[in-house]
Amino acid sequence: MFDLSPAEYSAMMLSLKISLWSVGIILIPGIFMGWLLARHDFYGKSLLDGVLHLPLVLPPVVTGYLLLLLLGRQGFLGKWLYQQFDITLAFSWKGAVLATALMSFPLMVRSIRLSISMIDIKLEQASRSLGASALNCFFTVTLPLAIPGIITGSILAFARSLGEFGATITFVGNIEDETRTLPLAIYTYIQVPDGDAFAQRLLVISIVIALSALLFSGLIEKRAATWLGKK
Amino acid sequence: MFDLSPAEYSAMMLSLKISLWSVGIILIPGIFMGWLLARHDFYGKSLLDGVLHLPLVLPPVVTGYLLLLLLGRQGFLGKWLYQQFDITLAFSWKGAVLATALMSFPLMVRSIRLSISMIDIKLEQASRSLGASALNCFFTVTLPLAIPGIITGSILAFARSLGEFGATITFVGNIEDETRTLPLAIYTYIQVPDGDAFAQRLLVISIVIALSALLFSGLIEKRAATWLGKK
Amino acid sequence: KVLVYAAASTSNAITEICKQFNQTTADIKVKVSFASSSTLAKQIDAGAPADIFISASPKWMDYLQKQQLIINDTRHQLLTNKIVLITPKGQQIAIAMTKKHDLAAKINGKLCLGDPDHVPVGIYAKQALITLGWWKNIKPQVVGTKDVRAALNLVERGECAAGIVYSTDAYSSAKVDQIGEFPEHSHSPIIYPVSKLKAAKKSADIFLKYLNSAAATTVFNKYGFSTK
Amino acid sequence: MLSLDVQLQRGNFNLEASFALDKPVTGLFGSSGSGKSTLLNMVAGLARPDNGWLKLGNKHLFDSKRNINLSPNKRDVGVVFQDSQLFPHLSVTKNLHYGYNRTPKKQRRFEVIEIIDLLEIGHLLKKSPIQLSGGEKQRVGLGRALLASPKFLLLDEPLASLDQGLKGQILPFLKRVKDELELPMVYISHSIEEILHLTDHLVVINKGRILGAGHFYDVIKAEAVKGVANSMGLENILSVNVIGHDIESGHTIVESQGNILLLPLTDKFVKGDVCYISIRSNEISIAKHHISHISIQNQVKGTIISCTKNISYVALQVDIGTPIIIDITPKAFHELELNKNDEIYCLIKAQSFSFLGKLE
Amino acid sequence: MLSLDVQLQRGNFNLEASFALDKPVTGLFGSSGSGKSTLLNMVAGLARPDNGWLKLGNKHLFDSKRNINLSPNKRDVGVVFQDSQLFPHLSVTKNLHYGYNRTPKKQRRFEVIEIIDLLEIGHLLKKSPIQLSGGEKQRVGLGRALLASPKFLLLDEPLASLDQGLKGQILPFLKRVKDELELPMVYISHSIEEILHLTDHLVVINKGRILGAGHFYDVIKAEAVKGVANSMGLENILSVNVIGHDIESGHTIVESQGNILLLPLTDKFVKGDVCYISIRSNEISIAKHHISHISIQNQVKGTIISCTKNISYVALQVDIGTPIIIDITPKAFHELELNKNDEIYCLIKAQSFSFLGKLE
Ligand SMILES: Nc1ncnc2c1ncn2[C@@H]1O[C@H](COP(=O)(O)OP(=O)(O)OP(=O)(O)O)[C@@H](O)[C@H]1O
Ligand SMILES: Nc1ncnc2c1ncn2[C@@H]1O[C@H](COP(=O)(O)OP(=O)(O)OP(=O)(O)O)[C@@H](O)[C@H]1O
Ligand SMILES: [Mg+2]
Ligand SMILES: [Mg+2]
Repeated sequence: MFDLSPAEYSAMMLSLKISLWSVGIILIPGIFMGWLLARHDFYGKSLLDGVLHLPLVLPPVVTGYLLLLLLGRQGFLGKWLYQQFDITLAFSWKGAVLATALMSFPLMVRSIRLSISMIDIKLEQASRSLGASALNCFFTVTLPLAIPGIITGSILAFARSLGEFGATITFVGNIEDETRTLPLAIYTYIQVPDGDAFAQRLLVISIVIALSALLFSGLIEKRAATWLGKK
Repeated sequence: MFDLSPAEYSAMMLSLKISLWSVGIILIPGIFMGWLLARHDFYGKSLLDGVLHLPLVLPPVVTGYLLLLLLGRQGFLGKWLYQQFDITLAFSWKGAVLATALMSFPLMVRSIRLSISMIDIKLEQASRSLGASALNCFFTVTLPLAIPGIITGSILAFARSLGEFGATITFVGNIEDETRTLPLAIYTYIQVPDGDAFAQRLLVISIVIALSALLFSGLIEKRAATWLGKK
Repeated sequence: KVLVYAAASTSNAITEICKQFNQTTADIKVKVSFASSSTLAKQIDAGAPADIFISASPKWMDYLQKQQLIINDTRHQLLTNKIVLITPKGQQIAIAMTKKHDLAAKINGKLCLGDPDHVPVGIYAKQALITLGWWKNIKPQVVGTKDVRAALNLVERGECAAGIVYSTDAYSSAKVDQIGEFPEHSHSPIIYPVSKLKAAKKSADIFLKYLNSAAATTVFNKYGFSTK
Repeated sequence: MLSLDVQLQRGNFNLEASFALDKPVTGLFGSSGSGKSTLLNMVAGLARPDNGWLKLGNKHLFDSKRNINLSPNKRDVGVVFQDSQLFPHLSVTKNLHYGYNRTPKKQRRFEVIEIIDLLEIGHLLKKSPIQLSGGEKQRVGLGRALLASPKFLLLDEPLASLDQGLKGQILPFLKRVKDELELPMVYISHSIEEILHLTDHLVVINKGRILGAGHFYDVIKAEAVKGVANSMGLENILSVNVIGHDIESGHTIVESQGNILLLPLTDKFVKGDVCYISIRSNEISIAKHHISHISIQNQVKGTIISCTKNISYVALQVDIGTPIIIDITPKAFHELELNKNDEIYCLIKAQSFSFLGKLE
Repeated sequence: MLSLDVQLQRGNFNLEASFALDKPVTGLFGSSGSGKSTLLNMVAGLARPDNGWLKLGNKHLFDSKRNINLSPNKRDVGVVFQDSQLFPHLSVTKNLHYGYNRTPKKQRRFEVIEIIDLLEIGHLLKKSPIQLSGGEKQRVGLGRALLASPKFLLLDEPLASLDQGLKGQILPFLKRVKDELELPMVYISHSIEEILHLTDHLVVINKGRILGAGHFYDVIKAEAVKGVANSMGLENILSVNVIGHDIESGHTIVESQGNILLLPLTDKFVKGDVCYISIRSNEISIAKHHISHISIQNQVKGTIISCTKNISYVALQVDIGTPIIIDITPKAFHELELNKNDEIYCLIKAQSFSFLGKLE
């Protein structure tokens, strides 16, 4: 039916790997940040909020470039990471994870923040009065009730990661088997005349992955809705 | 302090214009779509849901390219539009609005959908029993209660529109005063040696716009929260 | 109003030329859209209202020619360029651009070039590397970038130990050392063709002529292009 | 007025109800979880029956066979929700005006100011619902429903969290609404007194089944209702013959299954009437022998039929000609060393009896 | 037990309360919106007073001066919320276990199964809160709080939407909890009977101010409480001297301000006692002259001091040596052509009087 060439297969698996990792690493910070912004007022909140949105506002290429400035081997942080831990992010798939994670972070935070802000604070109070510590209350009440937002955030982040191009190619380049994700591969093909047929195949792969992910998340969502007693 | 060159000023105003238009035109369809997906089950829902997310999943360049194929003057729809109404979207700022709108649409829909799905359906029932028609109930109960989601969606869409690059440059090109938005202008500068200083200025402008928009939205959000009785 | 579609790598020169032109010619206004040659070609294919196309490689001009979108008579070579090997400033690597040496042994780190599969500068570079017999060894170190600017950037920042870019780029950057120029015959000639498009307005001719004027040549040379 | 025959399955709760109401106000009575609110929601169009039909006068509200399902706003049925369901984004005033503004001027039966005065919510108008106390929410919810001037009003425990003062003010108002405006209502309450204040027509529901519908006296006679009389606060219902009145001593004297009982003096019943009286199970004391020199007027001999031990009380079933339930403390149960078939005396103060009504 | 002195401003509602409780159970009584729930929230740590302090025994819960504010989970105070506040994402069982699982085994005072039985919620365990009826929610909320085995229990109208049957089951259980487990409670209810079932110690609050705190008899004597007695269902309180008992006629005879009154026979008071009785304003009838041949035992002469017209009734203030309030219908008011300063007779059935208690 649809036989994948090794290059296509590699791009697909890489895209999946990077997107999943990306969602994985921003999930916890995203929940924390969403909660912080939804439930707390503090000095500099607006600034933090603004900074969080920057990856969305700046052209992706610029974000990639800034990442390079910071985390490249010559970069301020990158140098340190390299010297201390022998970690190089630029030009490796880990860097791609970082880039896509950064690009999807605002989407994750915003969704979670939205859903946490819609939770009735009295339920948290009830939990506290039943003996739950602040932390325990967060994990047993706030977090479960924020699940719709967490799902939405994860879907948006996963989709965005799958499609991320600008920051990735700028920060980690376009190296086959290492950083050439589906969008990069597609880009490669449409840059040459006659590449369209190949690009189309890759496009179809992207779409299939995205639709599968959405179908899957749709199932989880329904479960969550039943579970949260909305249906 | 910070004198803008005419080119910079033009790019800034164009970006603002396009982003605002973009948010403007997707607001109503976004609310409708969010409501449809949150409150209804129908045949093909998963598919619709999936298609809505495509602009997020596909590399922006591809989305732009598809738009070009569809709406370019030779394109299926574009030809018709041109012949019937003398409208050309490709290569005009209106096309840029369309491209950014399409890219931000999934963010708008998801946020609104999330907030609508968190509204207690019993309030809508109460409204109906007090004599409100389905439509009236939507406007007087569902919509106001979904405002946090509408705000979140608008912010995400606006930010995304401000930062959109790939689809825009592919669909409408990079024409000064017409389609050269801030991200495109930044791109143009970083394409040439010595352009960095200019690029940086533009970057600062982007950031300032984004932060102002967020500050502004933060104020609205607080108002909405007070009004919705969350505080 | 004349709309010029020009490869992004010519943007500083073309911008300046347009400015001059717009100042001297009152009744015609020139506007430019800069993007990668492939994007521009596809846009023209899709009916973009371009009058003049300046491509960074003959390939995309050929593409449009095949689509019968350009006026073949007006197609000519506007600029030429060279590719050079660069390193971050002060690395002092000495290498002769001959088969005897092996680049891979000399550089410790990545070699940046435009994506060798599709970015013109990458394609030229790959040809040259193959001609010089360096390709096989250096391949694992190659980082493909989106365009030549990205490659230059990476070298400037020291992220890559070396890079292959157009001499125009190397020329204007103060942060890199040009350590060798690839022999002209090691790769297909680097040519920026220009052509008027079939749908073009009449006034485009005037600007096309201006592009070949002495004034324009001065500007091109200023930014490191050769006009042969 | 309202007539229905509906069926609804919800998880393992099954509701099957069929009755027709012909009195302006009907009390809907049943223990917690018996299906009262569900029934109400179906009438209002907020829950859809699986099967059956609903009619208000001649208007078909719902008919599964004919595929009729009037939308809630077309039913002209107002609801006072058990949990008030105020709109959180609207101030109290706007909540009150919500239905009012949607009612054509001519159909309005109340004025906002009048309802605000009655419910004593004038000081709350600018507040948002989240800033209200439980009882305040309930009052605003009641006001909001009234101001929509429905043609039929469904009240789901509208006074449950109000103090006596407010109850004493709102109940007579509702009665007046019923009498003067002829606004028919279904009134849910766990307080039989509250219901009887408004109407003597009842529907009794239990576990999703209608046990009885009609005049209070008829309903409480029904065998099926006896089982739930406990939750109505009417555990023991006796049918008695009125023998006479002793005005001097302030007693009405009745006879039940051969027992002579002294009740508080009443002028509602005359000699020869057969009527119902009730006595709560926890207002009966027990003695092993007849006791002298005591103010308690009634000492009825009976036999223990069964003893059911609960956590905080023991329920005795005692045959005094007819079986009655008596609750005593476990302590008393042990001290008296009670056993099945023991003969005992039931001590009942005259004031503990309530007259329910006459058998007609 | 609990002592406090707190102040809190919320919008235009100002709460200033200061009292000390020394009895295991205290009823908190006050009209709707008087600040009961707010007070309770402060004790539980869910609302923060602007100023003042709160102590539970020797434990400082809150002290604005010393900057103490114990977090709610450290207070060991359980709350049964007025609107139950069940966790919507947890099943009924999990809701019940929420506090239970967080209580060390040794401190547990109830077992889950025992509470499930008492509250009759065994068939609901797998349901999610959204699938519960109003009363079912309230029961689960009560069970959840009990199972957390708090050292102090705050109950906010825990039985408001339950039927008599359940009330009659849960109240004695709470009494037993209080007696046997010595679990102190504050119990909010609008039903004075419910409170008196558990305790005779009261705190009366009105408009954010404590009007009285202490033994029931002492509290209702307080001048300040008289103003709110209406909302307690105790509009008219008279202090009377017990003259004697007429066992034959079943009356206790008392004297108040020169009037002789016949009350239902009681054995709680003896000749010479001075005690309080109450009569509801709507249980008094009025006549322009003394009437013969009537079963009503008391006809007390008085003078109309004032007439206040309300929508559904007219409130008369009548001086019978002490002022009392009488509610009559507007219709009656007009037919009798009543005016200020008119002399009238107040007709009161013996059974309408309630004994409140003795002056000690
Ligand atoms: N969505 C649902 N799914 C399953 N069972 C439900 C659902 N909604 C209600 N029930 C069950 O239906 C029964 C009747 O509920 P309903 O709310 O009508 O009771 P009610 O008579 O109003 O009781 P209360 O006096 O306690 O308010 C209850 O046992 C309840 O658990
Ligand atoms: N967040 C708030 N902002 C302003 N006022 C408030 C707020 N919360 C409560 N109030 C007001 O405080 C007063 C006391 O409320 P509280 O809930 O304590 O009353 P309550 O005695 O429990 O009444 P109920 O018996 O009706 O439940 C009410 O008048 C209420 O309107
Ligand atoms: Mg109910
Ligand atoms: Mg309260």
